[in-house]
Amino acid sequence: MPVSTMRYSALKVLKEGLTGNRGWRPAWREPEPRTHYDVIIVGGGGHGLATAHYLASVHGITNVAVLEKGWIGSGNIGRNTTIVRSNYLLPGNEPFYELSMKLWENLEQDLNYNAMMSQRGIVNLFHSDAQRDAYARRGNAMRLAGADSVLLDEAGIRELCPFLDYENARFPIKGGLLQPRAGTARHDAVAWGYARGADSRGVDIIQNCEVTGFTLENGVCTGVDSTRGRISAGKVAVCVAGSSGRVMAMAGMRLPIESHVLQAFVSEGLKPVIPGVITFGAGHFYISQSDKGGLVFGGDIDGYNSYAQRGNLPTVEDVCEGGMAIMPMIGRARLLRMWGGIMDMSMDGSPFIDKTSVPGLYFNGGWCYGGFKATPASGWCYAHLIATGQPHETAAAYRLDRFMSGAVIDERGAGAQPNLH
Amino acid sequence: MLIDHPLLGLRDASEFVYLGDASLMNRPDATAADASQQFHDYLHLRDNPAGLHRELWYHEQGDRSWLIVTRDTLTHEISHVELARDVSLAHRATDQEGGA
Amino acid sequence: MNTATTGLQSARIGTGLLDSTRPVSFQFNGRSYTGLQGDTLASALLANEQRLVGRSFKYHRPRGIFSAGSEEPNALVELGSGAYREPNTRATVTELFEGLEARSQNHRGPLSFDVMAINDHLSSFLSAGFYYKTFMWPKAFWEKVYEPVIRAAAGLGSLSMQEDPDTYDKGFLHADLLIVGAGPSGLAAALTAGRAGLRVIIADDDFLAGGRLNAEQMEVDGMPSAQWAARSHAELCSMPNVRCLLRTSVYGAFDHGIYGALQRCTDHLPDKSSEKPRQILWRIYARQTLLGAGATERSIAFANNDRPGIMLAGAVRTYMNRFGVAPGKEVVVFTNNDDGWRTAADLTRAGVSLAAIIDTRTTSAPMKLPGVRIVMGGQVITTRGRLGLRSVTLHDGQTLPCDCLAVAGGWSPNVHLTCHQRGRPVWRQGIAAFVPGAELPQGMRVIGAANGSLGLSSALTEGHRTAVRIIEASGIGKNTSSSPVAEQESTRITAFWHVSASRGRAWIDLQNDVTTKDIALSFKEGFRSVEHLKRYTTLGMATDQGKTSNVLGLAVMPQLSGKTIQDTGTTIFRPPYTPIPIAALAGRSRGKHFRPVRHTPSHQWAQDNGGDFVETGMWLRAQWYTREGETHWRQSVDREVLQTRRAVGICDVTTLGKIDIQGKDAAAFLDRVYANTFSTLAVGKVRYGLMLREDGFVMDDGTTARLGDTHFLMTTTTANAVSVFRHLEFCRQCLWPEMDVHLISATEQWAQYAIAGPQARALLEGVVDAPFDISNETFPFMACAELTVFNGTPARLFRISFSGELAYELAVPTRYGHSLMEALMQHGKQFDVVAYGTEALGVMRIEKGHAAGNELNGQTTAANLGLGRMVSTKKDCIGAVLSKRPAMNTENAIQLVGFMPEDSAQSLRAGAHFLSEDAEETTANDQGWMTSVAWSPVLNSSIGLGFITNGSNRQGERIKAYDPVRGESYPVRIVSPHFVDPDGERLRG
Amino acid sequence: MADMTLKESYPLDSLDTLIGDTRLSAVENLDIVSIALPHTLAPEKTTETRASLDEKLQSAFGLKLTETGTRSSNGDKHSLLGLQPGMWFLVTSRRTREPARTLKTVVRDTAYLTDQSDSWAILDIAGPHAQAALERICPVDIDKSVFDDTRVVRTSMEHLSVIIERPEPERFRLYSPLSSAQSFLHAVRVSLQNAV
Repeated sequence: MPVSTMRYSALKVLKEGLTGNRGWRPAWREPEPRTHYDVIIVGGGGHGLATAHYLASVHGITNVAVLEKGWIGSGNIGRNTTIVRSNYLLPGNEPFYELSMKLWENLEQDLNYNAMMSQRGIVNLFHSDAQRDAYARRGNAMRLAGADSVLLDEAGIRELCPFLDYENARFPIKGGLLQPRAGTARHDAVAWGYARGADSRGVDIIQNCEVTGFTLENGVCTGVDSTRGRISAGKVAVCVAGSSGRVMAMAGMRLPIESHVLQAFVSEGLKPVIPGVITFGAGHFYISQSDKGGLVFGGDIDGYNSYAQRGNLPTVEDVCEGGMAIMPMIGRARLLRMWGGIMDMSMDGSPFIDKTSVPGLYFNGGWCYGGFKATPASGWCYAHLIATGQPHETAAAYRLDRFMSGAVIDERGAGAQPNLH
Repeated sequence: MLIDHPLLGLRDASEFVYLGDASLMNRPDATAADASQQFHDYLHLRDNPAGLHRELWYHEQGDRSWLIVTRDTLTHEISHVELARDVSLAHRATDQEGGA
Repeated sequence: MNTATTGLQSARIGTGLLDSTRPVSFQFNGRSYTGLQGDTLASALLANEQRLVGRSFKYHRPRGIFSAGSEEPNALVELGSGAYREPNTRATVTELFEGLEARSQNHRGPLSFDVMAINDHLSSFLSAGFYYKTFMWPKAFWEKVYEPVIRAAAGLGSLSMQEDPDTYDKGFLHADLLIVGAGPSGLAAALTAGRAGLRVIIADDDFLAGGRLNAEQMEVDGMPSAQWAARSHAELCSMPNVRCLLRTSVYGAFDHGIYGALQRCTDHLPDKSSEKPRQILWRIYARQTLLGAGATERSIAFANNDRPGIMLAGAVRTYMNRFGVAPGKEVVVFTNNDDGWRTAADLTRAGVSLAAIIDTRTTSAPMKLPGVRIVMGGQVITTRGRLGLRSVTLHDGQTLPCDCLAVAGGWSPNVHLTCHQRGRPVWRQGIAAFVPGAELPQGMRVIGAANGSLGLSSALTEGHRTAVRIIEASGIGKNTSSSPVAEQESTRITAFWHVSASRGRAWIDLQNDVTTKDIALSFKEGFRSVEHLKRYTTLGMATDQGKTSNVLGLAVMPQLSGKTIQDTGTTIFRPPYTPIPIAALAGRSRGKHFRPVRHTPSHQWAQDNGGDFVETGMWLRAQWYTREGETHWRQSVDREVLQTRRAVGICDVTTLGKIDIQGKDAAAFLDRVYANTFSTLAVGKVRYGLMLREDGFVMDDGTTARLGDTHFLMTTTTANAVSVFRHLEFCRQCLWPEMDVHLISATEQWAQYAIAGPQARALLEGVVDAPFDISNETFPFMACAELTVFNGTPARLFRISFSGELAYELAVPTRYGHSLMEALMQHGKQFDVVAYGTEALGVMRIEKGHAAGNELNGQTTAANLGLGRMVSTKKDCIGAVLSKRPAMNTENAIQLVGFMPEDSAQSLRAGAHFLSEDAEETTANDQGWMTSVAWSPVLNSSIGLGFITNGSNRQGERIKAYDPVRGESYPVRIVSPHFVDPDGERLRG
Repeated sequence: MADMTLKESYPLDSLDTLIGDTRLSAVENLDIVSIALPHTLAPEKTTETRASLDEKLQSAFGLKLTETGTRSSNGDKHSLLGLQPGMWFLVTSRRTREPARTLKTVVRDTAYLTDQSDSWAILDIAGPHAQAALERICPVDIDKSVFDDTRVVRTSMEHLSVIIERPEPERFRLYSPLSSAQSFLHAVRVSLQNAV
């Protein structure tokens, strides 16, 4: 049953300010788990909370619990570089990410929560004719899917980013592919916004509740065992980026996934420098600037299996070398903090939103390092699958059996080696 | 990280290239009836353990040996390092005995 | 203040550890001041009574100097000017040098009148997380209005936007023992281990060894503590097995005993023109590590506890004892522990007027302070003074005038490096602080204050004793030292965090303006886990990473939740310990030296002959050779193509990967790694090979020659040379170790040139030494031989053709490459020879329909490329099984075909997609894409290769090339990919 | 028939320079042949082949087969570098244009040979600051206490695969891929300038 939640607005902030901010209420409840739910979502990260929100708001399924082993948003949505884009190449991917982009564009109004979605654009630099042609192919594929894309030559890049190194670069900048509608969003706020949205429609968000097993009755999944007891459910939907292997193993499943560590970095706060998002593929480097002023940047995954949320020096130095190679003006900015997130890297670099071989058990994962931008569409399509039993048209390719059939979605053409995607 | 190379001692992991689970050494028999299923599982499915992991590293900036490193994916602690070729040969030998 | 400009340093009360004979002049906000050699910028500003130095992040509150170390949250300045400008620099660790220029930051208008301070008055509307609740309407306003305003207001200092003019270096150090911190425990340990002969590295952030020893009036081994520190440091520097790194911060602990350290080499020097690197980033490999990083003092939360003049009590001692500066004229001490009393004692000893000492404890006073007002069980409720402290108000309502308040909230061990891996600190009630947990990084031990041993004597003995244990375990040397001796001062404390009687805002995180009200609000709104608290309020996320604020915040939480501090838990400390310039982490890998350059042996020749170069991976290759009068690259390329097809051309193909493969099983090995068969290849013959990945997609292709029964030479594409070699080693060592196969790269060994065109043989016949015969009969298409050229130079000749012409590739040992190119061109004159680059090479391979990088992109199968029949069905090979997967073999799979524009004036562009002319432009109607295009001077038309569904059955069909990113859409016709000599007569001729 | 002959040229162009008190010089008169020991599944057979190869090399060059990571030498004349399991580099002063062919007559069927003479640019760095300079680019511990004339290491320096040995206490020899000789020379030169 819906719960009344206070509506946020400038007026509200003003009123509370005048009355000593005494009237604010919790953004979500802290309910005790019930014995049964129509749907249990395992994992209170961005995707899980978004799924709950859309189950309730789009499909009217409100008897839903989100079980989170720690605090909500403690996974990759709490530790990413906040980039939102839909500049994919393959038909299995691009329509899905464009759906996500459209959901991003209305997120704040939908959630009544300011996730600071900021469409300041993303540009992927290229340095050779072959790279230009590959980006042209991609830009055209984006247009076919209704997305926006602009192919810029060197002059266009100079205008957009005058601070890059055009005179002395080892790999001279020849141009770039721009997606103006791309940008960044305040990552934590996305989780909080979805949590608040779901909670306000009656979804129970249960933190510090770890799932320890699935209850299977003659081959059908009918609920979970958790650190807060057994909870039965009509459907159980797993959505645990970074723990997919461990959780699905409890259902006896091996996945086409390896877990790797991706590091990210933020500098001390600075007055505005970087307009949007810039990616320098040849140097394994991408960067944006947060509203607080920190330069947020990263590069490749460390490349070895890891469940430790930290990486090592060679990658740190490799990323900074890329940064200095392309924009030597950031040299005297200081790296303030580095951290690692666990990426469920799939065998072709693309995710899964699918039923499993166990009836009643659903799986969403394998997002590699692209999960944040996918959050709204992932929730939307997962909710659609759970509610209707049918895959959403834009996510139909995200099947678990695609390696058996050969219908892989390999954007990089790197083959079945996760650390190359 | 540092990898304790069986022949060369401690070497910085940045000299190595990582491949993945050591099970990639056990390439299935292409003539088997269910070869396509076997190859699918062999190439794509992983235990992906949170804990001890036997994995393949290639000493590209060194002696070009492929190594099997046993490493804890939670702590990154390395407990054992072997030359992949030795392991593969031993594995083959036992197979043949088994076959004989 | 008027005295300040005259350089009188009116607050200087002694010389401390400074060199009073060396005045140093510097500038702050355009005004000139004078300090002394050995000052920090902060101590020099205090000496000149410049107390207002900055503004806070959110409310733009006036701020002064709060600490005497890297934990400083307030005194951040922009250092230097022009390209040297360095934002967010801590005045407290900035070594003063002649001519130093600093400016305060993050204010509009003068520092003393910042218009942004309006935020302070609006603070009740800017409470924690307010921005999540508003700025949502109208929708379009976010990017256009709200965000630009927020972004401009946020941030701190600003970058110069110019390239960093300094150079940086890196290095690798190895040690039996790394000691982090040259304070009492670190020095004691270093002396013990160094004297025993261990390879020791001791590093300290400060420019003076000693840590707190330099800040206190204490004695070690019967001499003043600072003197003992200097003497110990001198002894360590004299040991060949010890490396002392001052001005070096060990910023991170990584796996297996690897540490990151940054050494500042020239920052403190007035002369910026030095050739030497500004900083060196050391990667330290340490068998054992001792963390003696000391402890950081923290404040107490009470109303308006952020004003200039309010300072940590330990910092007050540092400024008096080390820098000879009186932090104020009238001082009040506010403490909850005995250490605060030592500040009071030092103040009175130094003759600074001490108005009172307020101790929150109700015990009896720990020491006598004649003539000082002592208030036990007292509290400071609030303070006054907008731009600088004027008075404090006590719990009983009385107000004490003062310009400096020394706050002693207790000391927090610097456990950061113990947490960089898995370590979680644990709460120790006795000292009211977190101490290192059980799970330390491999090989690390913690000593001294960092370990919670706050007393001087215990720090010294702990350092010594731990070093002895390491010596014994190492088996390297024997201990010859005994522990240094010192008094053990009292450090009793009764935890006290928050003056609850305070009404106004009480600051927790000074820089980010997080107050106790924000913490209460975030708790009220349900953000109750420490991580939610941190993220919602931004507590501890400023440039100081909460060094002075985290514990205070964590202590205030339980007062709301009723939990204990250890149950509340702590957030994780991440590297770096102190911020590191991005340029330092990049080191030398900048500009042209970002990555190495690979040159072919005839690079110089190409340069001398109009070569225009292009990056191909690390290689530089000539893409064409511009001749006199050619104004457009197309002219050069057309000429090269036409002349090659008419006469003969020479192209440097040295960059192709070459792998020497030998062994009894070499042939059988190739059968397994190539899709097609090689065991049937005769000695002296070459065969095109197609290599698949195990997933059945194409990995690479190239020609492989059989030089002998057990000897093959494989060529790979330039791009895949390394990955193919790695793959082959994997197959050899891991999959088929029983095979007798040996691999070694020969890429660098041979300079190789393609010689193509009708005159190719004629040219070569004059080059190849007798008796070698290269007539078509004895040396037909796909033949190879080892022979000699130009009177005795060993060479290899392969009759292979990428251009479709009668063609050869000639290889000589690399040292002859330059000479060979010259000789071929000279000898070839009579045959009208031309040198052609990679562009002409590309044109001719497209005219011939050969696949290259754009087609072999890792997403395509042999069938896609029209090479399906090459995948042998008679044998197993890498990729054979999975290449048969259904979705990779569908009816209308894409296939490589040729394309020509309907309108001959239209030039094709790679990247265009193919759709039926009438089809709606959607993903569903996408039929394929153009991979490679060229202007064919032979056909006088733009031609292209591309993939399109079921292409080979659709020749002659007209479809639409859709290229919206270039604003084009035009009709093209599907044709055969073999534009020139489809039957291959030329290459056999 | 053209009566031309081909001239040799080297990327380091006979470099010989002093930076501070330490000398950088190119070495361009060496032949390098890789020697690979045939695999067999019978251990005794392998031992046999190895013994006979060892004997042949000893009689021809006075060099013993070494373990991977170690080297044997007789002065600067010849040295044998154990670079990979079952693979060595024989480094000799230049005698012929086809050293592999020549060596084949010595080792016969006890080894597979590949000429590597033109694959490497060889740089000597000798003097008091040699170690301090290499400390800036070499991740491996080359302190004299652990790295002497019996050791040889292939590692990564400045993104390049480099072989390093220490024939004399104050002289290191560096083998870097020939095509990137200029980049590596730059790296070593800068290291030395920064270290002296």
